[in-house]
Amino acid sequence: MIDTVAIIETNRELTPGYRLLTLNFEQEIAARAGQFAMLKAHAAFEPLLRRALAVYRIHGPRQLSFLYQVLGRGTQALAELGTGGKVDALLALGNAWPIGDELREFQFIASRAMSHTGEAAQSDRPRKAIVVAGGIGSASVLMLCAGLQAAHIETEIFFGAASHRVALGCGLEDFRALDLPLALATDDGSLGEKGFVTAPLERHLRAGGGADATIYACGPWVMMRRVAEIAAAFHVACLVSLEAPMGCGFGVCVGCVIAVESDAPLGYESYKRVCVDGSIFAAQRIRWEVNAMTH
Amino acid sequence: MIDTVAIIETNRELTPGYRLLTLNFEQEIAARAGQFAMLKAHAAFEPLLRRALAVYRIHGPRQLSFLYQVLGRGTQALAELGTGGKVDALLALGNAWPIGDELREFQFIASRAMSHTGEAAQSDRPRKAIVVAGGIGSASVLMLCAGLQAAHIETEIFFGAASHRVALGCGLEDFRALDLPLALATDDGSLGEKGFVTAPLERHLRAGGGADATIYACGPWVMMRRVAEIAAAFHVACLVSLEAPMGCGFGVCVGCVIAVESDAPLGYESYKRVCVDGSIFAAQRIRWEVNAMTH
Amino acid sequence: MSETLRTTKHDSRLAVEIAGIHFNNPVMGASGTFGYGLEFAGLIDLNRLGGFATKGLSARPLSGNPPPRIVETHGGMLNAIGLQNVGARAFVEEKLPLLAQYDTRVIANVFGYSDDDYLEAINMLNDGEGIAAYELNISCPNVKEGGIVIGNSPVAAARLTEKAKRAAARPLIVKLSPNVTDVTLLARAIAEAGADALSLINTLVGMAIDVNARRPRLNYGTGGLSGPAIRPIAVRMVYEVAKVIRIPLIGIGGIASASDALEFILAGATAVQIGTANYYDPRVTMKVIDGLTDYCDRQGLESINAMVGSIIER
Amino acid sequence: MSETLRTTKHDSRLAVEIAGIHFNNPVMGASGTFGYGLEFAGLIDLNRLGGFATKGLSARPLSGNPPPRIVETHGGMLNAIGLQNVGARAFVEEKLPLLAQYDTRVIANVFGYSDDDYLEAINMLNDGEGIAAYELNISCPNVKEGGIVIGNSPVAAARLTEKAKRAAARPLIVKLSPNVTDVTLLARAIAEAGADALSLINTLVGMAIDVNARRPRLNYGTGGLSGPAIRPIAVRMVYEVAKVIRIPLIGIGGIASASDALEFILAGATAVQIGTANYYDPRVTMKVIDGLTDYCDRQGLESINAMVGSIIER
Ligand SMILES: Cc1cc2nc3c(=O)[nH]c(=O)nc-3n(C[C@H](O)[C@H](O)[C@H](O)COP(=O)(O)OP(=O)(O)OC[C@H]3O[C@@H](n4cnc5c(N)ncnc54)[C@H](O)[C@@H]3O)c2cc1C
Ligand SMILES: Cc1cc2nc3c(=O)[nH]c(=O)nc-3n(C[C@H](O)[C@H](O)[C@H](O)COP(=O)(O)OP(=O)(O)OC[C@H]3O[C@@H](n4cnc5c(N)ncnc54)[C@H](O)[C@@H]3O)c2cc1C
Ligand SMILES: Cc1cc2nc3c(=O)[nH]c(=O)nc-3n(C[C@H](O)[C@H](O)[C@H](O)COP(=O)(O)O)c2cc1C
Ligand SMILES: Cc1cc2nc3c(=O)[nH]c(=O)nc-3n(C[C@H](O)[C@H](O)[C@H](O)COP(=O)(O)O)c2cc1C
Ligand code: FES
Ligand code: FES
Repeated sequence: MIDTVAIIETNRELTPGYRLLTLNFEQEIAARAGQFAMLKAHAAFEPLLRRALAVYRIHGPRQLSFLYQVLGRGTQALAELGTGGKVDALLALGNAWPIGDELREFQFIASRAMSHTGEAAQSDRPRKAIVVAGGIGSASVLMLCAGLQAAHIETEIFFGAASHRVALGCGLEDFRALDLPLALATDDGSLGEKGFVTAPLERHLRAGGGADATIYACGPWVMMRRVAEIAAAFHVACLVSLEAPMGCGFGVCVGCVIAVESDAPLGYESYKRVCVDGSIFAAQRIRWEVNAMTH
Repeated sequence: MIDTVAIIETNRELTPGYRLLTLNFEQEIAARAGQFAMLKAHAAFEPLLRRALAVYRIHGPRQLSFLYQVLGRGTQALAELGTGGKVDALLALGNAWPIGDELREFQFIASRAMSHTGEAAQSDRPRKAIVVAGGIGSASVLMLCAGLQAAHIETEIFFGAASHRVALGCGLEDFRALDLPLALATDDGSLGEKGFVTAPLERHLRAGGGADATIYACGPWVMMRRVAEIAAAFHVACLVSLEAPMGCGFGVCVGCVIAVESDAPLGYESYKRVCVDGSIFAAQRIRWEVNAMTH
Repeated sequence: MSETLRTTKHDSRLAVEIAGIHFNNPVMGASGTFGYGLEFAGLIDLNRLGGFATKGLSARPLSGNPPPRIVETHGGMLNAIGLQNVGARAFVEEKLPLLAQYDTRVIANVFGYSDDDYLEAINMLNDGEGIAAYELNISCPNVKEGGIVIGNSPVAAARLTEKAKRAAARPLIVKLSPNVTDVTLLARAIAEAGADALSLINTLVGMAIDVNARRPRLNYGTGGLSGPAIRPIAVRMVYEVAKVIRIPLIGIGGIASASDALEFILAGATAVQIGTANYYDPRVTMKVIDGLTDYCDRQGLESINAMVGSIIER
Repeated sequence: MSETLRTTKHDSRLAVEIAGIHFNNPVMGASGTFGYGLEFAGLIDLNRLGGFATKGLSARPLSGNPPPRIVETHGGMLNAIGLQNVGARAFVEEKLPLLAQYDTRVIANVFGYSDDDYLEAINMLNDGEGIAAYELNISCPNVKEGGIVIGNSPVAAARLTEKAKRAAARPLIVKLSPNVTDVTLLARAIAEAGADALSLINTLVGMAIDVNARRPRLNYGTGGLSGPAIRPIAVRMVYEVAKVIRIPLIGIGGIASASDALEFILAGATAVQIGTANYYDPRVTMKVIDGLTDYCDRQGLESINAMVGSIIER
């Protein structure tokens, strides 16, 4: 974990409201697919807190890029910075997407929880991958897709966005460039299938596409919940990367928790920090019904 | 008084810590020498309050420039903006430097106060002007000098700054371009006389240079106080433009007051607002001894 | 009434009533930040404004505290103006006639160092025409006389409220101090003493120090903290008071946008007052009114009143 | 003790003493924002830190409140963590041994729902090695049990202080609530009950509302407001308490720079704790220490102690 001041190489608008931020670092950064950084305009007075952004791409040991949606005060402040501008950065944070053998640990954690909920166990060594990207959740999974491809794991991408324009803002062209099978859905039908991307995902699993597969999903909370339900229904292992409002990003404020199934006495373990215990969790462990977690 | 969003033409560093900001306005702005604007990076969250900057130059009905020193949070935020950036602007505020006949009103106000303090009365129609600029106080008096020159009033400039570098940041070249007699002093002696500019001013008055003259002064509080003392000692009329921390700039917060001699019962009139009752005051009216006014 | 008045269009969904007074909308300028209203005539259309509270008026004019009187802090500012004002009499004679041309509700904010001071000011104001209501400022932290602030003691506040209510020819709003352990005790006592409405909050007592000069930044030493920094505290207090009190509430504290105003309305305020934001965004009241109209559109509301206290408990 | 310790150079002008405990400098991490200290090992040199207060420790582990637990506000944040913690026993067994390698003072922040809870936690902690002092958190606004917050009542606070002092094998710091009308009454009562030092302030109770969802932004409803927004209130309270109390004070509230820390020291605090700023500037404690060294240079000070309470009244 490094706390540093990075210098902006570029901060380019892809489509209105979506930007690609490329940062240069003084020191070498070790980051893995699925990890994130806490970023903020250098020494900015307001807003105070840094914002969590997934590492989108690694261009070199000292250059990373981030894909982000301009929403509120923090991302607006980032959007105003130009080349040469300074960014306070704490990284690389959180766990990484497990691939191949790394999946075992997640399977183990998941199966502990599953013994509670009575879910069926997973096949031990999934050789296929299904990557589900919802909206700007795509930022967390581009490197994952490349990693799966490099590991020769059969991979299919399900890419959902609000519209054609948003899909482009969420890096669609970069995903297309991977040349992997890609199912597309947009809420307004302006590109690909009309509706949520969970529809083609469900059809795919119904058709047996989930056999020996692991689902990797990142997107809005409601979508993650739906993906988890579908995965459970078809007994497919599922990992989700979750969002929560973050105070610190390094485990100390205990503000970013989500409720999980817990074995510990007194329920002490009932909350997990998204920033250090995640942001990637086995979907079966999440207590989705804790409604307060939606935003 | 107009509340608007101006667009930055340029925001150029003159010397480290001193910048020239040129703004374009949608509408025509009527501004006079000595007036000021309340400025802030458009819709910036922090700091909240706008900052007072004197109108330095009028380039056209819709273009003005401001000369400013980068001190704290507000001016730092302004310094970060570039061409095309937006600035919240309320202007033109405060009274203007009176020239020629306009001086009568100020003389009247001043003489009321003087009857209290027992100062001698001024000659009714001063035909000479002495302009004293201390540090960035220069920003308020460049247009005044040009105005005096245009009105064929014999004008001498006393220009003080911390150093050669600061003098350049405070627009020295623009003052030199006026081709008026100019006495220069810097604290470190790197340009002109070493020491405070009040020294050559005092010599000038001692040599009779104050006869039929009005002193116009703008600079730090301690300097204004010293100029007022010197003017009083030599019985020369003196106007000062003062600074105070400003909440609003348009008279409503009553936060920017300074203590003045007052005729009113109960001392109700003992405080005047720098933003609307000034920023230009007859020096004799100011109760300089109210030490809390220094910053 | 002016020409402007007849041409100003009001969004009828925003109309609210407090103690029988009709407001065209729930957006007002807060006392001490809106002068005598007239200062804003060149900046906004006063006819569009729901109303405003005047600078605190005392029986005799007050010169206020020596400078420096204000200092900016993170997200807010401290002030120790010391209630500089023209006095109730001059307000009635010089300011009120000029305000008559505007279709906006004028609330006279009243201040005194003793109960009798307050009553004297109210009696002077009773003569004035065009005052919609009084707002009793029992919570100003920036005046040295009087020892303990009346507004921090439920007993003293209730006693003054009772007397003021008897003296007042108009509805009485009492403005609450936030510098208390339990604002509901204060609110209850004042409501029971006969107040027609409550406004809250006034400023929180704060201090800033110049560490190089080693002196307080304000000449007075301490000052009142206002601005966005205090909004969460203000919203919480409105929420707490709304749960135990029936009379209408006016929410105040750090409002700078329509969304901020709505937080207070959802928490239980019938109307809001905007203070510090007027300084750095002089047209903020108009922007908030427009924002409330947008909110009604978006949420399909027939009246903003439906939102008052409508927060859904978790 | 570690190798690092012996090589870390301290500026001896910054050393302070509180209740007989030596601190290398007056800069500490505040409870609940500094975890168990270990979380910062990769970010700062813990040997340079004056000390820190642990997350509030209770006799039994607590799972805390459901999410969302935090929300950012202007200049600050609201939290309703609900005191999630490993419990006093686990702290002693699992965390303390790891802390032994660092030359920094560990203050165990103690929390309970009843007097007995507090005493039970203290007894567990008495067994631990390497705890310099206890800090009694009687002012957490985010726990529903217990009804009225102990820390808002001078009587209840004094009673608990007395009991805790008797049980405690180490010096006792009591942390004050700012949610009171008169913090000096509280401070006096607690000092007379035997506290060795006071720390102030804890968070102010606040609330933020999502106006589209029409729900509180925090699941708990209200939360504690912290960050630069509250600094003026905190400085004022330290200033007020310093005037009437002899025991040392630890200033807390919105500190994000050396200048901020100095405001508290000039107001009367012997040391400071930094909370929220650690989240957005994880190395802030080190920066503040460096800034204090610069200040000593600039002002030609032999000891920072000369600055404690040295504010010049206007
Ligand atoms: C581990 C992790 C990785 C992330 N990676 C990325 C990434 O790569 N790219 C990216 O664009 N975002 C990413 N996010 C989300 C990003 O952190 C938030 O969008 C950001 O913090 C919002 O900050 P803001 O200042 O724009 O909005 P705020 O000022 O915090 O909020 C402004 C408004 O936006 C709303 N809002 C805030 N967050 C969200 C949200 N997530 N969804 C919908 N509305 C919201 C708020 O309710 C509020 O109304 C990630 C989050 C996490 C936890
Ligand atoms: C009518 C009027 C006209 C003005 N015209 C100009 C102008 O044309 N150009 C210009 O550069 N300035 C001008 N000023 C001064 C300018 O408004 C202040 O310098 C500015 O407000 C400081 O804001 P800040 O955000 O930089 O500093 P703040 O964040 O407000 O303060 C930062 C630090 O600077 C110190 N500080 C603040 N103001 C001053 C000061 N005046 N002198 C010394 N230290 C100070 C503070 O004590 C603090 O330590 C004018 C002021 C007035 C009242
Ligand atoms: C400079 C200033 C002067 C004030 N004067 C008064 C006053 O005279 N009477 C009063 O009741 N409140 C006064 N207030 C308090 C405001 O009306 C309001 O309650 C408070 O500032 C909180 O709102 P805000 O955060 O929107 O400013 C004053 C506030 C400020 C900033
Ligand atoms: C997320 C969070 C959790 C906190 N938990 C505790 C706690 O467990 N015990 C305690 O005494 N104070 C706790 N506090 C209060 C801080 O120690 C500190 O008093 C307060 O935040 C003000 O300081 P700051 O503005 O620097 O954050 C907590 C504060 C925050 C923000
Ligand atoms: S963001 Fe602070 S613990 Fe996760
Ligand atoms: S700055 Fe507000 S009255 Fe002058």
